[in-house]
Amino acid sequence: MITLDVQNLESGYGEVKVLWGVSIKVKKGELTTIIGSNGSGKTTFLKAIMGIIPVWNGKIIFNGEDVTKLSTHSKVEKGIVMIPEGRLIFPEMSVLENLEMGAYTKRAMDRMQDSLDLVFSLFPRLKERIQQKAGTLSGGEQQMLAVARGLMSVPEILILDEPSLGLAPKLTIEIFETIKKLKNEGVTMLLVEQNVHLSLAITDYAYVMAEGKIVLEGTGEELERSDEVRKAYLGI
Amino acid sequence: MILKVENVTKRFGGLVALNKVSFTLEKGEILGIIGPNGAGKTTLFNVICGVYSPEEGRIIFSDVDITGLPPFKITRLGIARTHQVVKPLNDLTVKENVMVGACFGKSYMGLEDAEKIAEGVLDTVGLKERSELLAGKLNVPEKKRLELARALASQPTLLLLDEVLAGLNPLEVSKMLEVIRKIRDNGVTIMMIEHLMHAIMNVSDRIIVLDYGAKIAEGKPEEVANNPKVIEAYLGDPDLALKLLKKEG
Amino acid sequence: MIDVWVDSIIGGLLLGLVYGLAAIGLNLIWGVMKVINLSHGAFMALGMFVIYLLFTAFGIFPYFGLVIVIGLGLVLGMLTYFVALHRVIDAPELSTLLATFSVSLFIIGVGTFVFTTIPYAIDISLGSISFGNITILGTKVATGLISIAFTAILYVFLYKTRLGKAIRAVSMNRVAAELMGVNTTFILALSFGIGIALAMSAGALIATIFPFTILSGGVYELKSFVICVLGGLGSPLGALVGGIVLGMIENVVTLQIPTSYVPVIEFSILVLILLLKPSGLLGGKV
Amino acid sequence: MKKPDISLWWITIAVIVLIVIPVVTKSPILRESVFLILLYMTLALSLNIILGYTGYVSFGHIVYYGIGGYVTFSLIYFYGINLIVAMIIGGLFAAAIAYSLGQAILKLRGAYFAIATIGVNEAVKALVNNLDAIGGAEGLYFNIKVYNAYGGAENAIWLSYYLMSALIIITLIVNWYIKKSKFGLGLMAIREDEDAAIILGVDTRKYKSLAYMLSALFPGIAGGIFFFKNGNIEPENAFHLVKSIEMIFMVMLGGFGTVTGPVLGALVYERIRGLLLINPLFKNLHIAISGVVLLLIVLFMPSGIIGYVREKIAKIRRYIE
Repeated sequence: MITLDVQNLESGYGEVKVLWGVSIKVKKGELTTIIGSNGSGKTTFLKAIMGIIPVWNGKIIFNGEDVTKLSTHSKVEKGIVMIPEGRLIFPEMSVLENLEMGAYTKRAMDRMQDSLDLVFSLFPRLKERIQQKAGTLSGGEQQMLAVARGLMSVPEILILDEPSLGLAPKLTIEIFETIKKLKNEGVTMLLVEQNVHLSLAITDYAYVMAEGKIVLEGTGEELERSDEVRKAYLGI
Repeated sequence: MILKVENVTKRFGGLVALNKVSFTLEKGEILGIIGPNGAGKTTLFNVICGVYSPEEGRIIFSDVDITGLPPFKITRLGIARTHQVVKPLNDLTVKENVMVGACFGKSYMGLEDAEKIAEGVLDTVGLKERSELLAGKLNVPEKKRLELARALASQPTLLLLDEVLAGLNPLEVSKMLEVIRKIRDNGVTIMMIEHLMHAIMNVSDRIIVLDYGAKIAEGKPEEVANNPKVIEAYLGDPDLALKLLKKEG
Repeated sequence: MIDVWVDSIIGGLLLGLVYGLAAIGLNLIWGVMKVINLSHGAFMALGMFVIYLLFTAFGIFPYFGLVIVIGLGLVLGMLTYFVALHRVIDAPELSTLLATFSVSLFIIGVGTFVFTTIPYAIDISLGSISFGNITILGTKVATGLISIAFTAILYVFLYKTRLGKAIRAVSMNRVAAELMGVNTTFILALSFGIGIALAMSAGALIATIFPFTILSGGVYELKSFVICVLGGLGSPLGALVGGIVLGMIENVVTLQIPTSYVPVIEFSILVLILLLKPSGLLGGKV
Repeated sequence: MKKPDISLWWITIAVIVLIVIPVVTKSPILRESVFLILLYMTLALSLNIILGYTGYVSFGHIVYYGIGGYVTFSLIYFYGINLIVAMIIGGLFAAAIAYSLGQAILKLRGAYFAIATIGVNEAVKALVNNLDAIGGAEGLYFNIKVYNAYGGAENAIWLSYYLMSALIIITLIVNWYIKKSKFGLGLMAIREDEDAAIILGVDTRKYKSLAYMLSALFPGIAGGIFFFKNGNIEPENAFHLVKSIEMIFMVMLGGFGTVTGPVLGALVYERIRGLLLINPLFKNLHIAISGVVLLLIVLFMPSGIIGYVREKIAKIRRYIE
């Protein structure tokens, strides 16, 4: 079953086109990854899916329903949840308040207690710091909070934008372990990453994006073995 | 020697963005700076240009200690740069943008000379037809070229390029590389930050690798490319990936 | 002699609380929307006249009339947001400054047309409290207490309720809040509505203790700027403290120097703090 | 130095034509209304230097008009100094204050700068209110004999008119030369992106201070002429914050950052205001209507009349700037 089906998406900023007809599919319960170099349009693509920037052309079908024109908050209400690049936690709020904000929608609020239990079992460290101001957490902890906050929204699909950005290797591994755990729990995910090896190692299916287009796709293993990915990234 | 960076450290709050970075740059060289996101590359540029002053260390440019000088003075000494996130002067025309560079750069020339220089430079970067357009109307690759033109127009002796290749297609990349070589052949020393590895390996004489604010490698492109530390910093440790796979089965 | 000082300090405190209430609205709007609301004074004047009309035409006692003033402020504020601000909320600050100023012109213009610029006053008495040689008017005590109560209610709202937390979230990061499913457009409108409701109720309270004209709001708006800068732009609690400081300056400093120098001191403080410590003496965030 | 081009010629000639009309018709009514238009044009063009070219929203800019007015008025009132000398001293004094104040407040950006300038205006107004030596809150009134030195009141009024005419022409030409100079290019670079400008080598601090100083000079002189003609000066009039906003309104209406925009904006604004005041229906509502018009401009025509035309017809861009 297809959770998210993006067809021929075109978008950009002002008069400048960045996405030239991008199509991807995310299957329910699977982890789908988009890799690509800086400036290839990955983040723009996610912003367009979420409705943060307008879609010029193409369609976004979510669970069989056309959600292309919906506002960002309505998409969240439907269960399309994104953890943005750079985390964007609420620094002056406590950890608990951040999590409560995650459960802002009516749908999520009804299940807040269950969500909190899940989140604290995944991230026991957050439970210890529940009253601490989020801005005072370490970079790694903030990233965990961002993931936890996303889970609080009870996502039908969880979209992660470069969760390992700026994290030390050890923390990067932790984040990927978490993603793997979530996958085993059956969470449908769309991951955008620069860390090729780690993401290909855990993904079910992957797309390679370049210059606003999908240039390559396949299972994680297929792409891991592919010389083209290596070339696109290292040129050696 | 045109530039000497000595033990430079820059902190933001608790975060060490640059950690005792030292290197030198010879006249006429192209030096590539690589490293993962957040490694401190752009901070290094900002420290050289005077946007930030470092907590420790010194920067010597053409025998002048420029540590802590305001950016406009450093520009007039002959350092020009481009920005990773382009900063076009949107409501001025493309030509006027480049004229700002010419007027206030190393030669500090008048408007009429600046106009001539601007026309020449715009031709070099292939924006001649766009001269009279408002800069805000350019697309991203064009804005990148505008950044380059503006920096060139100031007639620098040292040029800092921050990801000028990002977002260009392969044909445009090879054109841009030609332009960069041409600039070097005209006697300008170049430092460039780049993610496109094949391009930077191709064009640089020497490469410095930053990771978590520290210099982890330095050398000829092929040496650096085969350095396991570099591969790890870039791709993540392949062993770690395997470990993750095995652990969770 | 000591009585004079005590009298002035108590008077300054009570006055400062009302000033603080006026400034809180301004600060909330700045904190959440990054808009300097130049219609604040006009809405304060509107509050004065609404409470006056409620009292004189319908015989509604001013403190009960406040409920109506708040409701009206909320509606008018949200309406103003959609009419005048929504389109330019992301434009450079000149646009929002002028947009709110044009709203001010409109209100003052219509107000002058209807009420002219002659002074009005609300004649109520709550008696007075005396101890020793010190006498404090009941109306002043009431305005002070109501100001504290409103501030407390605002705090409970911002920190304990779902909507209040959404307002704080929007003030920290609008995109992130939208990604949590918050309708940020509505939250911006609501914040402006609350800010205006606070401005109008502060105006209404001031009307119970001082005479006023349609132009009176301007004076209090400028005072609110000083207060906000004192307490830190964007910090509601800072505004209350800033208000008290200003009330004290007005009532206590004038024991030593002529009253007419008060504005000189106030605006010099404004400029100096902006230059030396733009985050305000108390410097906090929402 | 750049040669004047068509954009300067036509607007200068248009202003001169406007100036000549009352002279030819000898109509005092026309003279009064043109005097006001010329004053507005001077104020709008001056503000344009800091607001339009440099991008700093000086909200309390009227303070320099008031300062210049007070200095000029006092010099004549107390020392009997000639108007022309007095007004130049007044203008220079305003410019000097702006320069030194600019060193400090131009560090602030955006809304913070705007509030600081309001604070400066209010602080100065309050201070003057307290300076009994120059009349305090009541202000100063000329004895009618003051005008005898200028050949009587009627001649003095005509002199004021000619001085204001000369001032607007100078302001206009200076404005144009700034826009077309290297200095102007540096200012516009600051307006578009101050951080980029400083990296490109613009000494932003010096340039901003100079621009701010120049933008205070002409209002200072204009204030001197106006209050001389007025025969009376008081703080409420000299430092009227609403006038500050009227200045911004005129620049916005015409199109900021252009030379012709503020001139046109001032003309249109004065005419609209005049019409509203004449019409009995609108007379009492003119403030409210101004508010609506201002809002409509901000929301739907943010680049002003000139900006709007420029966008629609790109070809005539260089003729109308």
